Amino acid sequence: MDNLYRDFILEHYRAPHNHGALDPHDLAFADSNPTCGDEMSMTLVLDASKQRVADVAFDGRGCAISQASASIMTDELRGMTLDEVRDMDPRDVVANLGVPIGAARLKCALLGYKVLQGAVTGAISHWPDEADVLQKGPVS
Amino acid sequence: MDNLYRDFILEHYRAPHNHGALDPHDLAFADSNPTCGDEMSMTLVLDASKQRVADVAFDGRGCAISQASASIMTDELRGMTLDEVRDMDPRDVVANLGVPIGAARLKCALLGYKVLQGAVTGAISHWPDEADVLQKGPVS
Amino acid sequence: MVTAHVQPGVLDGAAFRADFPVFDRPHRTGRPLSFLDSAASSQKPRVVIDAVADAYAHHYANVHRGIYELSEDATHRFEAARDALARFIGAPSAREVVFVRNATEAINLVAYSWGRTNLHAGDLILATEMEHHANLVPWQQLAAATGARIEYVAITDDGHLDLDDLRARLARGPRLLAVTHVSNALGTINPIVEITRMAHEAGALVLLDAAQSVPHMPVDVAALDVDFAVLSGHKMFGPSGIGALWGRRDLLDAMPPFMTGGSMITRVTLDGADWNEVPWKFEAGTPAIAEAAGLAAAIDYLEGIGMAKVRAHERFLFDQAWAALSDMPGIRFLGPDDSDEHAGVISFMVDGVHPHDVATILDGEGVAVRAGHHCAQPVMLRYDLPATTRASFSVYNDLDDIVRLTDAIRVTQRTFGTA
Amino acid sequence: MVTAHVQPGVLDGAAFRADFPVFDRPHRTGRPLSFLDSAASSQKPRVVIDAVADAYAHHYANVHRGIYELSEDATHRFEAARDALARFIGAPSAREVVFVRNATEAINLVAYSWGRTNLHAGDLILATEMEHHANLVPWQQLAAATGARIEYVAITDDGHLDLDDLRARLARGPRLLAVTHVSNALGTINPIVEITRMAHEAGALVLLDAAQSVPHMPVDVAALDVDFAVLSGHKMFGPSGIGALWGRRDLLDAMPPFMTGGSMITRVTLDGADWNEVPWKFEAGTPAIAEAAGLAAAIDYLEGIGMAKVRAHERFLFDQAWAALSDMPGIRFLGPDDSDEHAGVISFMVDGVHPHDVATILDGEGVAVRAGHHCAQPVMLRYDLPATTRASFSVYNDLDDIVRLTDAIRVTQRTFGTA
Ligand SMILES: Cc1ncc(COP(=O)(O)O)c(C=O)c1O
Ligand SMILES: Cc1ncc(COP(=O)(O)O)c(C=O)c1O
Repeated sequence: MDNLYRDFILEHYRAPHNHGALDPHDLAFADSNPTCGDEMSMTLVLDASKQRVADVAFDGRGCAISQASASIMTDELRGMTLDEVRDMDPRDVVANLGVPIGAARLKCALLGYKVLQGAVTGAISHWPDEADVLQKGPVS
Repeated sequence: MDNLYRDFILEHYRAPHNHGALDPHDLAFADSNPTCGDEMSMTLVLDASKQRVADVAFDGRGCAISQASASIMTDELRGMTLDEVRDMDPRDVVANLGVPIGAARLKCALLGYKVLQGAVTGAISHWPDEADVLQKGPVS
Repeated sequence: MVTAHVQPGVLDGAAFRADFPVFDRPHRTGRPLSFLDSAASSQKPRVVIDAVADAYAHHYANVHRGIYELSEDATHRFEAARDALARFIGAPSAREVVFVRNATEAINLVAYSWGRTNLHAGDLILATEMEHHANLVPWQQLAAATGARIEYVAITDDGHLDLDDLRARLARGPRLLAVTHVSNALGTINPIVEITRMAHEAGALVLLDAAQSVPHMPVDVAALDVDFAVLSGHKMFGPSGIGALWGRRDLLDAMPPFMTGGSMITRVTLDGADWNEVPWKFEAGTPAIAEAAGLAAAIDYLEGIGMAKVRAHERFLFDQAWAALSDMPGIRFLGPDDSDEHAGVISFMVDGVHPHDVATILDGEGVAVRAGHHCAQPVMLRYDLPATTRASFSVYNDLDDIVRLTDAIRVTQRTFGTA
Repeated sequence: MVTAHVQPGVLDGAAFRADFPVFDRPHRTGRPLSFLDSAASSQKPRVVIDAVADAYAHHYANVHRGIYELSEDATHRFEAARDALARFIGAPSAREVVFVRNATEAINLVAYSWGRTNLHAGDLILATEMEHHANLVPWQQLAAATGARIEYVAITDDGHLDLDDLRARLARGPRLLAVTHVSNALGTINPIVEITRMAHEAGALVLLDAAQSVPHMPVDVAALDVDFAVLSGHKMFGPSGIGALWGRRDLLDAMPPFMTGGSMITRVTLDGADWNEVPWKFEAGTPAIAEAAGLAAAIDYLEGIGMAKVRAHERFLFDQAWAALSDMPGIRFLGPDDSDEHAGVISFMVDGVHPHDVATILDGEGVAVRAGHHCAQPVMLRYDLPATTRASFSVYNDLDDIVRLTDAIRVTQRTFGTA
């Protein structure tokens, strides 16, 4: 935990990629982390087929973990099909942070993922079951 | 506790005094012991002044303690004024049993008293606070 | 006649007593305690007491994700207890297990939350004549609040649920059947698989009161195919202050919260609130944290014995006690006489002696039994009894307890001159 | 600047830590734990843990008058705990003390039982903007269920309740004012005597949320002249799973039960039920028995220290911490700056660092604080903050904790390059 704040994370926190709001957009969603009240919104623009992410942005305030996680995750999205986005594994989102995430901060690491799933499914998504993400995840 | 069932108690239990129902009567009341569901009713006939007990009877089924207690207590009532009955001390009712009564059986010992108070006050009476009866009572 | 040697496959009660510190305390008679009131609440094994103490001493903080080591530890253990309970009762998911104080609160939760949302004037609720007050009064209150009607499935003279009566009442289309797995007043084990099938065919949900079954026999809520089940930790070697509601996820998801406050919300403004997901939606405020750790230890302890063995042991004791009491004059029983359908709970009458007096005299002999209506007054009314005396068994009982029970009943009868 | 020597009259935190086994457990950093989250839940002294263990090991049976030694013993101890709590909070009678799980349940009990009986469409409920969710959401739900309206007393920029706003809203004739004694998010101590006088003059009942005051200062419900008060055992060195509602006897007597089931009835038939007297009318099912024994031990422990001393100690630590943090760059506070009106709870912001990240870095230094909305989201909205970091004190804290807190904040600022 003590190396949770590696430079990599802090850089994404200080200068998050894909930050802001896209207008006009095709998909939008907002959700919050009940443990801290942090709120995040996300806007997506699709390509002409309306099946693929052309652009994405996230907004809102939050901790370094949630901001860095959303920043890193959104970097991956362009060009993905909506089905691929829906099939994303939350364990990969956590793993991509490159630092160990414990149960107490898991929702921070997954807030961006949850908002994204809300955007592409059009409904409030459930938090992934903690045990699934932590037990089988590549990091602990 | 082991000498709770002295012959005195058992005799009152087997052949309770003042058992049955008076008809006609001036006052009547029935109540129950929530810890066991035992129910008891009492009927009283007053003298011409309507201020004094002329006759009394109790009915219902119950344990040896509640039956003996009601039997002994009702023996005392004839000739008492209603005010005197209302002023009766529940500790005396317990003491008159002549055996130690613990908290677990206190309601048994006081069921007759409670029904009597209901009859003379015309309303459901509260159980005397256990601590009051047990702490200060002459027996334990 | 009590047979003097232990049957094969049956547990050694004395060995279990060594696990329970209460048996070190001498009764005021100087004799060891013969504890025959486990149906009211079980004694606690040392492992459970130690687990509670350890939770307070070394793993305690408020749960739900304080961002520090101790709170993560406490939260993890709390949720692990939920997992253990889910596994123990065959729940498909730990997310379906809601921690409450006791079985009573679990039933009230369903009556308030599911009931007040789903029931309307004229709807029918079915309970049975053998329910504990906990599984009766909340439904009566629900009926009074919603205008729903309530009917009761009859019991037969020998203490079975009357399945013909059940069938007839199910035909009237009740919304819910509230039924106990084991009657704490009669000892009857109800045929829940069959009952649930009948109820579901009639379109009724089934709430199972498993307070008296989970501690004493294998229970699998999925196999029983019920919709809700409730239990109390304190009856299954666990701490007081903790119990559980299990419910089908789709039902729990659709229900509004019961109590509200901290941890059951995701967002609160001055204009209103959004609810957390199940099970947390139903757990307002700080829960029974160390008690959950104790419950997990109790489940471990029970699993270590094996629930089939627990059941076999208590069944053996029931058979022996029933036989021994049958040999005595002036004893009458309630409930089925076949131990296939009778848990380790014997409700009986000693002719000519009120149950309260029986219990007091037995206490004088160091034998702890319960006397009263056992929070099942309608059962007493059904059999026109003011009360009964009840002896109930657990793993720490053995044939010696039956000898002491019968001896103490003889003392009672001598005292009252009834035999 | 932290002064290095202990003020006269202030307690020796290290001596108290020796009473609490949690401090024997090394933090994963190898350093001793600096526990600054007692406002969420306190740690437990050995005497409380032992009292719970002893209750299970030697005095355990279901309460409410089983007719045998062990049950009489358990019942006596359970009711003695009620007496102890009544005395501790200045309740005129132990019959006015209802055991529940926690402060949250106590408030829900009043909202369901008193509220749904007494409130009607158009009636006004008053709460405050600084309430914990436990003292907000139940009233919002009550308003939604009855058609009553709910308004909130404003808080000032420096974290006081706005008494002018209170006066203006009381003039609209609310039926009830729900107000906290101490805000867990701001640390504010509200002037309850004055507030109650104003509310009573306006004809409103007062429900006091005493969850954060009873553990930390002398509280006398009769002297405060409130109508209901609620508290949680786990915040006052007691076990989890037990809390209490105190209410004026005439109010409690007139209220219908909340949950129903065993022990809260006198008579049940298939047609309905009669209720037991208070407090038992409100205690359905088997209560938290051993937890009551633990709570009694916690009260003993607190009384042994003396609540005035507890308050003096925590006030001293507050003053020192406030001074030390004020000397640091980039720290902002919530709540009153005068320790007359501020309990041992400091809510603060570290500029440029989210409170979650502050808490994680502090945890890395062995300092346990809470970060988040503290179940008081409207307070966060009021000050336009997503969350705060909160340090709170108890008898086992001392100046060393403040040194470690400030050092760890410096580590945080270095990590984030903000100072
Ligand atoms: C002011 C206040 N009220 C109520 C509560 C709720 O207490 P519990 O979770 O024990 O019900 C808390 C606990 O955080 C509190 O601080
Ligand atoms: C069949 C049954 N249901 C429910 C209960 C209520 O349990 P609790 O008091 O733990 O809520 C009991 C306990 O006596 C019981 O025997």
